[in-house]
Amino acid sequence: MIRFEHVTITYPEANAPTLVDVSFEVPEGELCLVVGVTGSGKSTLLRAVNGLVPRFSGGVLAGSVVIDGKSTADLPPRDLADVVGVVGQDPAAGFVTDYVEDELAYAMENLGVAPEIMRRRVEDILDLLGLHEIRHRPLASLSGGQQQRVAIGSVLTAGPRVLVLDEPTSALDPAAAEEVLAALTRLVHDLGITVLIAEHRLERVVQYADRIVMVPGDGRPVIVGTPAEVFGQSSVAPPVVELGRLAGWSPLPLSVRDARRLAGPLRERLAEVELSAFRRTPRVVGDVVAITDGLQASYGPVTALRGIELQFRAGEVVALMGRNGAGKSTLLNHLVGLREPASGTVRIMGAEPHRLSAHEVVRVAGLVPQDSGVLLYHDTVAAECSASDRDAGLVAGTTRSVLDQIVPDIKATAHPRDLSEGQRLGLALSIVLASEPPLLLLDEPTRGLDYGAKQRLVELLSRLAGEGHAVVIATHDVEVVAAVADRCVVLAEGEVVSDGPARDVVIHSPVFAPQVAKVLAPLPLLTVHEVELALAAVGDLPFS
Amino acid sequence: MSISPTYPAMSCARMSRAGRAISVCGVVLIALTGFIVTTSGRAEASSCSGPLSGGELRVVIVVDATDFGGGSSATCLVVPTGTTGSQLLARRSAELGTGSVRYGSSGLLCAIDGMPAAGCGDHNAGGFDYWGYFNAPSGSWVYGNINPFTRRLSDGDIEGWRYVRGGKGSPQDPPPRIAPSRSLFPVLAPNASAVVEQPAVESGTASSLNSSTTIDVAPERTSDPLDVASIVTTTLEPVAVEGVALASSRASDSTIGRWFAIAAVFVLIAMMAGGAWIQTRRSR
Amino acid sequence: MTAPRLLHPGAWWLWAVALAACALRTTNPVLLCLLIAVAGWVVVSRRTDVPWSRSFASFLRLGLIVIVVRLVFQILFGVRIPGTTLFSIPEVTLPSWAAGVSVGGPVTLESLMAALYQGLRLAAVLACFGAATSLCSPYRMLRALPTALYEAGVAVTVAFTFAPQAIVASRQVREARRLRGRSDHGVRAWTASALPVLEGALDRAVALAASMDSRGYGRRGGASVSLRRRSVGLVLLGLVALAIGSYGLLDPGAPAVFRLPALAVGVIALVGSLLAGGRSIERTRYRPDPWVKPEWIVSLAGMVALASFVLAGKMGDTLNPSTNPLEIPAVPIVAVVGLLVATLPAWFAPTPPTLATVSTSVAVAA
Amino acid sequence: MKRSGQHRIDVIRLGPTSWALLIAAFALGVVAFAWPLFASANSALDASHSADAPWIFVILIPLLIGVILAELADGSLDAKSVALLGVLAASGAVLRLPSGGVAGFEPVFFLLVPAGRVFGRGFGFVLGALTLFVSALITGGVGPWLPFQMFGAAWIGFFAGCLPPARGRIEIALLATYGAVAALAYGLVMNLWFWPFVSSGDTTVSYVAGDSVAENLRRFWGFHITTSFGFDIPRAVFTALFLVIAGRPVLGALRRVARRAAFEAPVTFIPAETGSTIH
Repeated sequence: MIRFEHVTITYPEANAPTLVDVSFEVPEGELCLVVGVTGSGKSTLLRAVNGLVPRFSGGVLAGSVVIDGKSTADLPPRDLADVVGVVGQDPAAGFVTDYVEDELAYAMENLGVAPEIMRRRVEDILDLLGLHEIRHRPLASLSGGQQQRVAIGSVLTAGPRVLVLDEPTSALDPAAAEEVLAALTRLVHDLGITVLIAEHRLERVVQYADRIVMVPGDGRPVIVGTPAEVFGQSSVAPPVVELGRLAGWSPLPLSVRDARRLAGPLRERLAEVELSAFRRTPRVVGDVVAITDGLQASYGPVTALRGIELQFRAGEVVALMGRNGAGKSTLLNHLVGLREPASGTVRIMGAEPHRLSAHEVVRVAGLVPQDSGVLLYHDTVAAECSASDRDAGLVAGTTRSVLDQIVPDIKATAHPRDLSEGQRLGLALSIVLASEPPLLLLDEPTRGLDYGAKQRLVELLSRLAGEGHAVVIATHDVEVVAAVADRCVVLAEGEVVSDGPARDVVIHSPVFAPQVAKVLAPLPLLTVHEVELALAAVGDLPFS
Repeated sequence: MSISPTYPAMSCARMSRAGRAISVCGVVLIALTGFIVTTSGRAEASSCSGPLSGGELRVVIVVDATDFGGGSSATCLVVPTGTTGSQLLARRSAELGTGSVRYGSSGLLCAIDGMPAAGCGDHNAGGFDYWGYFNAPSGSWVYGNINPFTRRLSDGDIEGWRYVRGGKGSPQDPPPRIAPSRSLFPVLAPNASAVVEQPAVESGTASSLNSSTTIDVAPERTSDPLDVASIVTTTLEPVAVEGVALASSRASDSTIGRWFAIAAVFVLIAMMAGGAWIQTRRSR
Repeated sequence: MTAPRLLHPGAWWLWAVALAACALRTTNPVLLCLLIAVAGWVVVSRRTDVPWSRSFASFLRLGLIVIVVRLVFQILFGVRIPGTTLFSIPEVTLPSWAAGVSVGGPVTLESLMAALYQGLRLAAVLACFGAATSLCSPYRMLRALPTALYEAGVAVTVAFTFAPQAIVASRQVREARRLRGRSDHGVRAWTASALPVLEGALDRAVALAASMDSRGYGRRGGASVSLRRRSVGLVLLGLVALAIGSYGLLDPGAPAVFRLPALAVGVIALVGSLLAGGRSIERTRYRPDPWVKPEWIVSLAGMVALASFVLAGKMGDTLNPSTNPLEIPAVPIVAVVGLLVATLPAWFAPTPPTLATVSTSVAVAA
Repeated sequence: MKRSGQHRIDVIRLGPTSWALLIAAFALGVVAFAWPLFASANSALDASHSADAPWIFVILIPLLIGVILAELADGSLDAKSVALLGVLAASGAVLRLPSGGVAGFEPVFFLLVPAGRVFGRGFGFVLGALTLFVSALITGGVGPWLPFQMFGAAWIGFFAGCLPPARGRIEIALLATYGAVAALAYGLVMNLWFWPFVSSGDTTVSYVAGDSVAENLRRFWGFHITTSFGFDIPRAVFTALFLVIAGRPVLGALRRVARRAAFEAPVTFIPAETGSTIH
């Protein structure tokens, strides 16, 4: 169905090709997962499927990409619309119209499909993706999961045989992500559509994948094979796979279910030892940095926060969890003084943030917003750094030095918007950190980060906590929480539903439990690293 | 923020208030109109041959619409002192009951006695079709360079208006065909005590007029005396008086009817505004 | 009667334009007030509950402003025509660089009335536009565009989708300024926030373009040369006709054929070119707005009103009551009846579906 | 961005038909705006005859704009240009929200002028027209003035695309001056359109059909001075100031996206056999 033959892609103004001699084939009706670190060329590969690369980006494509017998060299993307459907990372960015139905019909209007057929197909898609209740709704009023499903539907109506999705769930909370992935698997199984999907959060999709295309980046050849084959050798893998490698299971488990089946002996062995020793040692927490007292917040009629009572202490990493719209971002905004409490108080180092001038706030609390890009509005990295020094009244070069600690080797002349997600986050983070606020807030920092970048973030956060910052992260990423958080606060409908040591909160929640915990439950281990330590203690590491 | 800051969306209450505002302003407007019409509607008849009470003038106004296809007439009127040329014109048409004088938006006189029905100083044959204004300070027509709005009449004056075709708007344009002779004034009634009381100046001018009637009358201007005579006769008091009656009666009946019509329409408007208001209330 | 749906925008616009044409044919204050009331009545009975449907009220206020402005002008710059002087203001002559216009002098009721009538007429026309805007949704208007304007239409739709997001984005950016320790108020903040919003917008544009292209945008059947040639021909013909027509408008000496007839030919030709251009593109519409009985009723109601005004004019009714001398405006019964016919849409147009979700979503976005 | 700034992009190319259309439209536009200066006495446009004659243009202008848009769009308006038009128009409209274009503050130019400069005259024209259209739809301000605003803005965008090539400070100065002039002209022209409506008939500053152009100009000048000069000056100053302050980054952003969207980037396909020999 999809055939890449010796494809080498070089962008204009790029000195080295992004993809080198890529050859693989995806048979009809398979769900094929594309993995690889950020900037390895995943997106390039996906966009090459329907010829957006190079036709849209410019550049040179050597070799040939053949979809359903049609070569992208002969046909522009618009003429492949009824063969390949492409869905991007941010569904809203791809919407042309304002209403669900219109959006679904858009592609067909362009293809000149007869009205009655159009009507029927729209109805079919509405049922297939479970969109019929929201058919008349404006797109702007939909939740993330619904939007993403509409985006998928809007390309499906053209009747493509191939569906290409670039990180369709990275902007969604776990529940919404499940919605979308469930819809996708249904498409594969019911309609036999070939799906090519890129995803960072492997743990979400691995179990659905028939085949994996591993793009290692920097010119090394791509690895193609079944998940088990690929993960045998790849660096990036979901925790469950790593656990499998560690325990030397074969075939490698891809889902918690498989792993649990194989995990019996491991659990017994680990049960012998006192595991508390191998937990991450809890940090020493200092005195209270920030405190909220009966904090209420509301946007017009809707109450976003109701009576939040929280304390944040120096040197602890607190994870804020909960659905989208549970009030996480609102709480962070109040902590940094962007909003004035409807009632109740917020105090950071004894001061009410929303009363402080912007200049004073940055010295007590720093927030890295969800879209870290909004913090950046100069045209070079150097300009951003110097501007940040000026704003916070620091000695010139402070921000740059912080940046070099977080993400080394960023070109000073680079344009912030041309940086990778991770690099941009790093830049934003260093701007916020430059004035060393005792309270550091991050909203969805792991969004769009690959495992490597996440690992670096985790290390950075623990170091900051070690230096005595109070760190609060709002996130959906349970693996990160497991790796770094001391304390976990779960919000629901603007109320604190649970607040306690991350370990306890996480383990006992079916939603928030990391894969390792699920596999080893009831054993209180969260990360592969902890398991590794424990096994070492037991003295029988399979590969020692 | 509202999505339409240019025209901030109004609340329904204010919406209906706007509706009411309209009807109110309408009513006010009508009231004003009515006031004016009723005040200006009064027209008292006074005999041109009778004695003058103080503060009155006796003047003659000549209107020559021959070129338009209408007749030409000379009317003697008694008007209060301080009357201007244009007021005299208005007064004349009121008394004769002919159509009201029409002015253009720029203040230019467009039509007398409804002639012409439309247009104002329109182009024609390289010139203009317009009403020329003439005075007779010395017994002969002089092209009126004076503004009829500002010119104040004095006793014994003779004012002339002629419909000029293709004129240049200059003194070369032809004056009215009726010569501004003293004979246009009707003979005074025997008991001329009133006249005796008149200031000397007035009689002076009168005599000068008398003396100068026969003098310069260009041959072609004395277009047949019959015509003139007949017209003169037609424009003595009876006509004038009759005209007054006619004018007043027309004013009365039309005003009543119009008031009723207007009232009806505004009741309608009020109903709509009210309905709209209720509807918006309900939709809330 | 019919199920709730949105009336075809074309119908509403026809109706509104017809009413506007009525307003232009008269300065009779009674008729104008009635006309405004009629428009308002229909709007209130048939508008949707989305933000732009409130704009009628704003147009009314704009109308009042116009009236006031017109009056003020009359008072300041009015030519002094005789009449009943209400009051008079000191006369000043502006300096020569201001064209030496003289200001002030006695203000007569007649002139004020004339001004009021004219202002009222303009206000009525505005009310008609306001009615149209608040009665039909912009989205629907775009869908009703001729196919030749498809690209422009899509661009506008895109803009519509993007505008609320841009508003949100600009707010985020202003907040971000505060996060960076800069003031988030004042013009400088506004200017500085504009740029990142723009940056975001542009990135967004590229992503959107990709999505559109891979969904078949701009895939058009080859425009047949003959059709293309025809539409171009029509365009040129239309332009020539318009040129002649507008010349005819300026010069009274020009023969009558060179006026409205020429313009009409031009308009028809241009419309034709648009339609012809449209036919060369093979594209279909999803659930296009139907044009059925209610549409006919609405548009015809407008036409009847217009016809009644024309008729009234022919019958010599005083559509333009004299203001000098001032007289009570007569009420041409024919015109009144016509206007009453124009209220029919208030009952015969289908009730619009409630779009509460739209307004809320827009409000949230904004 | 310097490098890509060197060559002028022309997103919407103008064919002979387009040119003919634009020129004719310009001529008609002059009539549509300036007829009060030329209309001779008791011509159809003489206000003392009929009030609806001026409104003919309210119908003609949008039709013209429509035809031009159709013509310019025909062929050369691909997904990229449309998306770009859309978001730029939206941004312009949003910029316009706070002021609504009143009180002399007309931020539309801030975007329009640089955009016309970067993406070419055709694009400038379309963007100008669409921005005001979108703004009007968003604010529910679709009035008789809209077509004329669209027309005026369209030409401002067009001529911004016609400015001579320049770089660096000179370019900014060029744009700022143009912006100021354009703002003044825009105010003047919109006023010229409004003139016969607000001051029709019997005022000393209203046009007199058939009077000499000089006389009418004098009256119009009087009207302009007394009504809106107070707005036009600040508008011009605002525009120029903004372009001086933010001109460079805005141009930079536009050129960056012009590069990213690869409007004129070469696209090459090399068949498979040679493909393997590439590296």
